Amino acid sequence: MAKVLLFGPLRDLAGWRERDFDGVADLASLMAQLDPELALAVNGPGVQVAVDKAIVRGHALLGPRSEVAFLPPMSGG
Amino acid sequence: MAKVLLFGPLRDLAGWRERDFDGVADLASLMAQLDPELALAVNGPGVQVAVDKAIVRGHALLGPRSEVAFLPPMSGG
Amino acid sequence: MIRLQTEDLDIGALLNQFCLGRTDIGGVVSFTGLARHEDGQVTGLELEAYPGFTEIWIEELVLTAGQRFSLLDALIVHRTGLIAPSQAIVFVACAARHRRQAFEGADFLMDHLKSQAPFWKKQHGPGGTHWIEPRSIDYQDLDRWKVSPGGANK
Amino acid sequence: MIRLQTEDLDIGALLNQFCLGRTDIGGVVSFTGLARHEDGQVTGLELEAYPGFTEIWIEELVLTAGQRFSLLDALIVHRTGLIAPSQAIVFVACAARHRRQAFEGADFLMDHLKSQAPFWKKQHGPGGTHWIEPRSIDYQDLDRWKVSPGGANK
Repeated sequence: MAKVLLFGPLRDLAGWRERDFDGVADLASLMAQLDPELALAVNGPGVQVAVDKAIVRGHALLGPRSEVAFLPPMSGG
Repeated sequence: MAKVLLFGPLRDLAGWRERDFDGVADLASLMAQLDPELALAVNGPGVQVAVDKAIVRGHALLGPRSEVAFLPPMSGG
Repeated sequence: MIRLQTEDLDIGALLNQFCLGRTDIGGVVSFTGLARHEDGQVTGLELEAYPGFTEIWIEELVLTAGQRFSLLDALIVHRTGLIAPSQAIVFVACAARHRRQAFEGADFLMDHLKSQAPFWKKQHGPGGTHWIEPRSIDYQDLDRWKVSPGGANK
Repeated sequence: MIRLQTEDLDIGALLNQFCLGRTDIGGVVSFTGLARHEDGQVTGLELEAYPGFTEIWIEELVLTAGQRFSLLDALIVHRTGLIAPSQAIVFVACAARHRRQAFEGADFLMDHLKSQAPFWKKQHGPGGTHWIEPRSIDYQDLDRWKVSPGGANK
């Protein structure tokens, strides 16, 4: 099971902020379980992925308690 | 009569801060009345002259109530 | 020191505390980012962070700035949650022996916060809400700090 | 607003007052110059202005900066008299719609105050007193703001 967190416009698009996904051994299998519109958006320009609070690029294995966060373009200050 | 003001190291050099000078129709005649060491210093690098709180360069006439200030290199902040 | 908080920032108290009793500092540069009203087009900003991730990201940014600009101290306090116009969004302060380092440190921190820091900002107005992304000028500002392969600044 | 004063500056109150209730400002950059202790080599600074001349000089500087950097507001409060280590010598604040203008305005004001403003600064220490003149780096900093004949910044 992996916990998925959505931020910013991704959250508004999906209509949820946090959700658990079962049977996801890696990022690719998690992506396959996402709603198609959300899957498209998280693959969009400028969206970064963090697994257990570290940015990952491309392939990433997920553990039974992994936290996956999809981070659209950021702006502080 | 003109009032002369000295600032910064010029004041320490002369030993006074403010003094009235009589019979000075222009800057040159005022300079001639200054103590030689002070006259040398006010002609030194970076010293500016203000007459009635406006910077002057070279020749300047003085009125009966003129205020002449000798301004050595400045540093605020 | 870095901090995220949902309460209104007391920027004066933060600045006083930052400078208090320091005899080694020559200059302190602070930046305060305020929420604008935009002639009534903005009723508030909603800022979201990723708790546990955002703080560490900012800590690393502050460490980088501290080394690069020989800072004696640095502070970032950032609001999250709902922010009303005229309230502070962020307060940054940098202390250094000489003023140029302090100016560059604060400038560097702000450019990175604006277009890189893990925050998401939603603007509320009479016409609804929308998410704010960095402007192109923000990315240009950021590019000023890129170090060329030779090691010198651009 | 500009002010010379012999009393210790309350920089926090100055910053709060400067930002209070402003809904048009995006960014405020402040600079605080503090008297350093220099490992006991400095027991205090003595600052002198030319009353009636220094204020007008600073007013003109602020007007120039305001136009050049589209500042929405600017503040300079400068100490005169005897200043103890860790006390503030000067507080400068610049407000603008966007942060780059505010940073550049404050930077410009400080570079001009450091090497051009009508103040004379005497350092007191265990070995006696001496007058402080701008460092060569201060003149280099100032040169950054010179506008070339073509009208573009260097």
